[in-house]
Amino acid sequence: MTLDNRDNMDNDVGAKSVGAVLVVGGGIGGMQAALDLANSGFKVYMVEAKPAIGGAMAQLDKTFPTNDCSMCIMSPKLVECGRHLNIEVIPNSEVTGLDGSPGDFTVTVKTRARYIDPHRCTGCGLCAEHCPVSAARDAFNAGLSSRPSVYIDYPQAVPLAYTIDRETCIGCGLCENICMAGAVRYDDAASTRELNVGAIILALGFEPYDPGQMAEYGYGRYPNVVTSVEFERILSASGPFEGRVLRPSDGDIPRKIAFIQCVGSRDRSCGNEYCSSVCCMYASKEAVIAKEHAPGVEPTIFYMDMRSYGKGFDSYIERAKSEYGVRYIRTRVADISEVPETNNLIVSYEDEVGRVVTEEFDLVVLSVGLEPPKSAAGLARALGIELDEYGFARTGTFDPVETSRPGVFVCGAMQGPKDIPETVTQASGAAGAAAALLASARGSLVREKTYPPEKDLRGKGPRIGVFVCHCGINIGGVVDVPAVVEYARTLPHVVYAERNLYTCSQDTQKRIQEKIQEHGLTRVVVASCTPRTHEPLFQETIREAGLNHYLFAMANIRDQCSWVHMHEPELATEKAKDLVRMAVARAALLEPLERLPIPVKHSALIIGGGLAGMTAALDVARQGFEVHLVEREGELGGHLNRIYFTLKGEDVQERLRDLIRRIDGEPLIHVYPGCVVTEIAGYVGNFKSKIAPVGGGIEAEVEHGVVIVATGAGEFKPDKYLYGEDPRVITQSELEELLATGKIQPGSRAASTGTGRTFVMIQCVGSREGERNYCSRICCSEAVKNALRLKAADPEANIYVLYRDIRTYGEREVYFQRARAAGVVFIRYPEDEPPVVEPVAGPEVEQGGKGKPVGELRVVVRDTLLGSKVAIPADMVVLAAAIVPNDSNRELAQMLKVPLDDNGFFLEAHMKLRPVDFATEGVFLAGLAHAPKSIDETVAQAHAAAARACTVLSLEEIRSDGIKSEVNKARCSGCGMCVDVCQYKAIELDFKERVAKINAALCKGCGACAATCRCGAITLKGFTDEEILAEVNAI
Amino acid sequence: MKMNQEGEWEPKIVAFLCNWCSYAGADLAGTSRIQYPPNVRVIRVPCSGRVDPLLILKCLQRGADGVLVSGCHPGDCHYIAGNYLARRKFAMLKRLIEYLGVEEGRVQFSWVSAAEGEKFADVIKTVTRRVRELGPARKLVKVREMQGGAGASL
Amino acid sequence: MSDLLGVSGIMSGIGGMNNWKRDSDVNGAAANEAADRVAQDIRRIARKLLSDGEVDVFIGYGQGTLPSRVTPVFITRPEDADALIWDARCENDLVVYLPGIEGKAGVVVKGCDGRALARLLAEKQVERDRLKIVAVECAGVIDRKSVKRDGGNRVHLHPSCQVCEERTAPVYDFLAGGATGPVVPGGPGDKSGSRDPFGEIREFEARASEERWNYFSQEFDRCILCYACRQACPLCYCPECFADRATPKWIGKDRALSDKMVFHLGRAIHLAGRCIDCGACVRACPMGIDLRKLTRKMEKDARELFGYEAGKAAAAGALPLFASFTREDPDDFIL
Amino acid sequence: MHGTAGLDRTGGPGVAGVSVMSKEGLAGFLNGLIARFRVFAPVQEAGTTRFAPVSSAGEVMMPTTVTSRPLKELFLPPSETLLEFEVETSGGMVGEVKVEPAEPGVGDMPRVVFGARPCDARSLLLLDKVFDSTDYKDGHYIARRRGTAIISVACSEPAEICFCTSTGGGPFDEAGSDVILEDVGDVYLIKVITERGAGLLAGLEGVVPGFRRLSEQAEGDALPGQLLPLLPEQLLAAERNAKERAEAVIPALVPARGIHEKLKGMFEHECWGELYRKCLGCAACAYLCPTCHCFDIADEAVDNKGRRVRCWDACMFPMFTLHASGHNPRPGRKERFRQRVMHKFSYFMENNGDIACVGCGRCIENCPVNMDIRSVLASLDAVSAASAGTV
Repeated sequence: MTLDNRDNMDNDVGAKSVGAVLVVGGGIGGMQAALDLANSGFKVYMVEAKPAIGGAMAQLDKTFPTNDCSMCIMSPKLVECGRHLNIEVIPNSEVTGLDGSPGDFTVTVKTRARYIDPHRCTGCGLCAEHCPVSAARDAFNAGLSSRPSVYIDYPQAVPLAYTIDRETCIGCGLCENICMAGAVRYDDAASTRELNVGAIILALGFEPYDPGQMAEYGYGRYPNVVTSVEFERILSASGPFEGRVLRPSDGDIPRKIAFIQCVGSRDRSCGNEYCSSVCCMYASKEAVIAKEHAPGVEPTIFYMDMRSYGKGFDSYIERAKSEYGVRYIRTRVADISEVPETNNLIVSYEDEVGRVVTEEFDLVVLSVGLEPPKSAAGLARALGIELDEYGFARTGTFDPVETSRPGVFVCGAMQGPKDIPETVTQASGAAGAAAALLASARGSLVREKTYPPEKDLRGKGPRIGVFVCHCGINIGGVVDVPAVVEYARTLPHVVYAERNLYTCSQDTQKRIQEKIQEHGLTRVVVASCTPRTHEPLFQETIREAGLNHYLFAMANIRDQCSWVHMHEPELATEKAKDLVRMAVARAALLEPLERLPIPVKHSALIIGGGLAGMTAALDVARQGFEVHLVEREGELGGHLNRIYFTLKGEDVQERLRDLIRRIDGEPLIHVYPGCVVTEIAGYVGNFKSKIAPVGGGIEAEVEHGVVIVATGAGEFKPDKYLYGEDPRVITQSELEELLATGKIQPGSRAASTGTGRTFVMIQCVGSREGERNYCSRICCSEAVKNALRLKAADPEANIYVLYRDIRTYGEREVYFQRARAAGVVFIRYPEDEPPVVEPVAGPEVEQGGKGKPVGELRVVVRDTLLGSKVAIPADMVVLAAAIVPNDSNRELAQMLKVPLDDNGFFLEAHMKLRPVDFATEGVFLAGLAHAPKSIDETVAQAHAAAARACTVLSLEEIRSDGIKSEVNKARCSGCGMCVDVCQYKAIELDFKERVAKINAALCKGCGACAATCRCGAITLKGFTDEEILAEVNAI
Repeated sequence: MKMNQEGEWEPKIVAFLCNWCSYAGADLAGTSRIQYPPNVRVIRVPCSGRVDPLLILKCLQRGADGVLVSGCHPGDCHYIAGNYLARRKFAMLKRLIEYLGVEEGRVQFSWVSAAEGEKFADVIKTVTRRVRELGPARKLVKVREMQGGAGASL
Repeated sequence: MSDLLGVSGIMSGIGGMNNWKRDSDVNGAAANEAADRVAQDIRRIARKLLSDGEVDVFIGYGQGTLPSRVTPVFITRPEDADALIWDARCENDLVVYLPGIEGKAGVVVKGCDGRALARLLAEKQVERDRLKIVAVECAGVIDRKSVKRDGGNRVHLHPSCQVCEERTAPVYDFLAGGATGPVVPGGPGDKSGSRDPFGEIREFEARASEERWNYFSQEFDRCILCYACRQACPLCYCPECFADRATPKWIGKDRALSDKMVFHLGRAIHLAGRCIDCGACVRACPMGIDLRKLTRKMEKDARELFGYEAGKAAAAGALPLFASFTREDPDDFIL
Repeated sequence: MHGTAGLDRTGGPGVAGVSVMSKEGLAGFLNGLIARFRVFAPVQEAGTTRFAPVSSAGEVMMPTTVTSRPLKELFLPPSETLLEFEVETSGGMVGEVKVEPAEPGVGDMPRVVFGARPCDARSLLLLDKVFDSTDYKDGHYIARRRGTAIISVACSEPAEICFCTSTGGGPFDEAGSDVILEDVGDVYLIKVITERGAGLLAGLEGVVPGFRRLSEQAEGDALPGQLLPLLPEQLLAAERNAKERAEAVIPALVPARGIHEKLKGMFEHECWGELYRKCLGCAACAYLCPTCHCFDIADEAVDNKGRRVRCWDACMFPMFTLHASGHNPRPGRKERFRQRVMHKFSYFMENNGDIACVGCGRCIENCPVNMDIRSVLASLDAVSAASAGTV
């Protein structure tokens, strides 16, 4: 494909296309975008305002809903960014100007003086130890502690280089004298450079709302009123109190903690009408973690609506309530005052029935909202992009990652409040959009990673180095790490052992490499967290030092030791020693393994031709790769065919037609309407699948390198509220269709029935109840959307929305407020007492006959605000039907060998950081198949899936895993048992030689053959009998 | 034999966990801070189908007081059917060694998914409790305890 | 070389060479007659196969050096076929010699041997087109050891024969002697269900766990690890047995009871869904260990849990026990 | 033998060293021994027999044939620890290796074996040639040999598997025994062969009812249960008769002793290809053979601590000669079968001046496929004769 026939692109590029992208902001979004781009052939400049990248996520203790340690899951990405050959991190800098056009921009970047040469600084910290200043505000700890003038934000910082804060520096010169690396530069000055890039991605993130503006909560006046960011640092093992839950005034462990929600959110008075989307969850998480750190804590969360709308969120809240005893009180706290003697706080609020209640707490946490970064306005001016009325980057529902200026993309909280997975998704999406724009320049500016040759270890016995991680206090707080290190030194073949605060930090990677050289290590053992997240990082580290990736073993002394034996430190230490001994025994036997190159078929199979599938297909094609787009129905569009307008008022059908037109005009996309995938064979880079018409017919066989699952979801068919029995009871999407097609004329219909213009909307029909314990996420916004539409058509209409929590997260909240202002009545019903829809018996009933509308409909609901039942006569009852997973998911999941979650949606590789990947390589996920989501979220995720897929498609070959089975011919009896057990058809029998032969490219390394072979002829490399027995013997 | 601070016997249990489900479930128990007895020594394997029955016998020989093999739930195997294949072998093996006279409960099997941190902890609690009831393993044991990292061999 | 095959003149003085007959058996006379007819037919078939060049070697039974013993013979010349015999002493499972044999071979198989052969065919250890299978309708073989134990006063059928359900090979080219008569109720080939083939195992299972453990401890304590069981087994054909492997070392060198048990358990597992109960292991064991206590248990469980019967015609074409599964396989033992 | 001062096993004691004992006296005799020594005697074990410690005469199974398991296992146990070791490691470096030699069961000594057969006793003399030679002295073996006295029981009724007369022994052979007990009909004759044997009996004569010196018998006392007193001359004649009768049961000589010369040129002979064919390759013959003594020495260790064990091994196994390189000089069963025959009847003769076979017949009894060493030797002899004729 040439550039010329990409006439349908939103961002046309000029003649020149530069294969480099500028990412502004080094938080999780910026890092994800940078990595996706760098891994698919583009040079990335990452400009970060702070001295180190990491952003807000670096400050978090844990993340919801999995309670993963934030630093732990992020640090592999942090390190990868820091050492990626094609990512240049430019810290301490800001973008000041932009020239040029999409594909060929010139950006001006101004770098502030750091006063330390980051290339010389080793991060050893001697300067900070000797700095006489000790009282500078430590911003990383949200000001809860102080730091010297020469400082580093956090131990895993990338780049790992100190900075001198000249505002507090007294210029004594001690640091300069003590620095053995000669890195101190008192004469450092700001500098400016120009970068030539093809596209720009803005990932500035957010700033927490400053509650000092709200006098009623006493923040800044009462020492024990803290923000949620401060509390996050209090909880953090690397924070000011090392993870102990203490209150600032006296360092006591608080008993009662109040979390006040919506501080700086959903609040017209401070200008932030929008919902910050994440506070309900993070407050719940902080409450749960606080309870874990200090079991005596009694957390209470004061909230307005519980907005736990995401995947797995509602069940998290349930656990917070039932297992951790977190108390939830639905109210808006009016006022906080201090008891001067104790610094305790009196919280006043109205309970649900309007009584004023006061309650004393030891600590109050303000769940502050997310605001656009202060620098956003200036940057927007410099770049010439539009912001919305709240200061977030303006985007369209169908273009969630595109700013108003072509070639400039946005992701993360800068586009609107959002959580980490949404940010990561958008980041990948933005990267995909940028990559599509610059596809012709792919590979033009990147450097190939070259490794030093692998050391020849033949004839050399194992020399093992052991690195034991404190993980802050995650491990060190329970396990006696020094004792484990001492013990490791006594183990056979161990020639070196040490402990690290964080073994995963970038400086430790360097240290490991140094130790490999210094001590001639031939095997490395790391005792830290789980190999599932961290093994690749350490493998890369030792490979860079000339050791084969597989000469590495891990002992999981955190997730499977310190965290689960917190109250038995001695036994946990014993166990940690055992685990280290086992890992060392295994390491001694490890052999270098080869990663076979697997050629990549440069095309994608996309299953599902709805919004997600079509969007992803266009992206992949625009990146220059062939697409096979399979749609079960006869026409493209999926769910979108039944959506007519968006909350913002955009015309969906027009966009749909545009999309289909673009698909039709794209020669690289082959559409298979009315077809399903019947078979998927192969593996990343080399899939071979069969596509057949629904109901049978001639099969097509296609070869492809990746799969994107975009099969959507279904709508729950309500089984109550007279749905299906009374035609006046319909679903929201049916209402939307009636509205859009003019079949329902507000007012007129009401007149015809003579009973008034009354619509009753019932929320959570099939969601958040029974086995579907999840929130369908979009229903509240849909109800608001349709209510506003009805009101617009007929301002006199009576509209009641019966809800459990209104979940108009983000800027959707503004529409909720509008609906309220327009007179839509929102009535909250209790969870255990849903409304009742009943026909009111009238004289006609007897003659009515079955199925005919007779009498009037009445909805009876318990209004929790009034505390009594209300009967609403209704002309129409509109049900918010749940989004339910497709029944066919299970079959497809098994075909693809990917998992489903408890509810039957596809389960991504990692809920936080790999939201569009599957654990199975080369398979990606987008849209409703993943979980309920809105149009803009679907589009973002589709962009992301396409971008992630293109990181594979852009490779000429993939290095496969070295864990493969191997046949020892001399031992093989040729019985063929292995052929029968191999589910991947990777083994065949050579009848001539009477031995089994394994196709390494097809072998997945499961080891079923090895465990079945009686002759011991099959060895699963990396998990040999010897290696496993070494572990067994070392128990 | 391992004794705890109170001089009570602490059983040692070897757990073979498949990388994709049960090991992840064990990690989840960790991230969820669900506490369980510290008697388990985990050996990570790609799949429950990798666990050769001989390995289980070797654990008993080595003096493990209990052996647990845990894989993905039926249908969830990352390798399509490794757990189904394993299930047959384990059904036969479990019956065989109990027939030999090894106590019921020394060798156990479970399905734990990546989402079942709680279940993982429960399984460990159950297995540990059962093994404690049984007392130190004696049958098939060849090497009792390796003190200070060494001992006789298998 | 024919005079080297076990019976040479110098031996005539040793222990008497009188042909052993099952005189003391109830059905003695008729059985002897049938056996003679089978023997003649075997000799005829062997002679023909050898003269026609259909086989290079014919493996059958010849008279041994002791009255109670027969011995495997490898006949390569038609004129030597007269050395072939058939009677109730023909205990050896000759199928054990087939894997790896060069050229074309004829072999005499009883029902159990035939099932072993069916397994070997399924496991691709022998090639059907290089084989001539001479089946005999087996009436059971004498349990030499128990006869000796009883001072030669009583004749017992081998325990395997007492529970044998298929007395003829599932696959063969010739049926020597033709059909020999109806199945004796309770005798070899009786699958009428008139007896519980696993009654002995069931009885043993019902004993207390400690009692079973003590039994096996005493039995395996006697094991001298001579591997006669393994070597006599037609299905133990691994180029290198797990018990012999140095890395990893599955079985310690120091002959601990635990090691002996691991060997026998490991072997039983390797025979799961494969053992066809020919009893060769038990007959070979010089220490009189009842190895069938393990293998029959595996057979019983395979049948009860998975409906699997090794080597039988019904199982032909099915995947091996441990290479197949159903979703409905027993799951109740899993936590 | 192992040169214990004062022991003279060749000097016949004549009547002076012979005692007589009534059959009823046997239990008292055994209990008398058991009271003074650790006695090992044949015991029944689930249909098999072996030499095991006994605590009363009732446990002893007076043998009619050889025991299932050979006597050698009391001297060369199937597995024994030679030493224990511990390697100190620090910083991955191998430091000091601490070695603790194992005591060869000294606490078990002295022992008395009762009920060995002449072939068993003879087998020990052959083992002595290996483990107690001028070239090599094996401490463990020698300690056990020195600490153990052998009381044999002569074979009045040899079995169909016996061929001791072809291997230099005989059913009444005294070689290797300290004392031999002979069933001469109504009574036992008990002959002291060595001084140690005399010491064994010293405390029993006159104490055990029905057991007395033959010289004392001359005075004409009847033994308990005997009607008439038996005179020494009559008893010695009965002994001769019993011996001749027994020897007559054992049939024609097998060419065992003379064949080593013939075997010298037969290593490559094609007859091996036929002879081995039915051999299954197990080690029942070798392990039950009283003279097969091949062993393996292995370190059984985990990490840095372990034991060095000596355990039975057999030339019938492929692993026996498998080199670390994967090469096996005796790759097939034919080579291994040939090795066993050649070693016993040719190489052992060359090295030690005798054949490594005592004609006990255990290998014949226990071979699953009736590989009879007698017919193998006969065949080899015949082949050799045939080849000699053609050369």
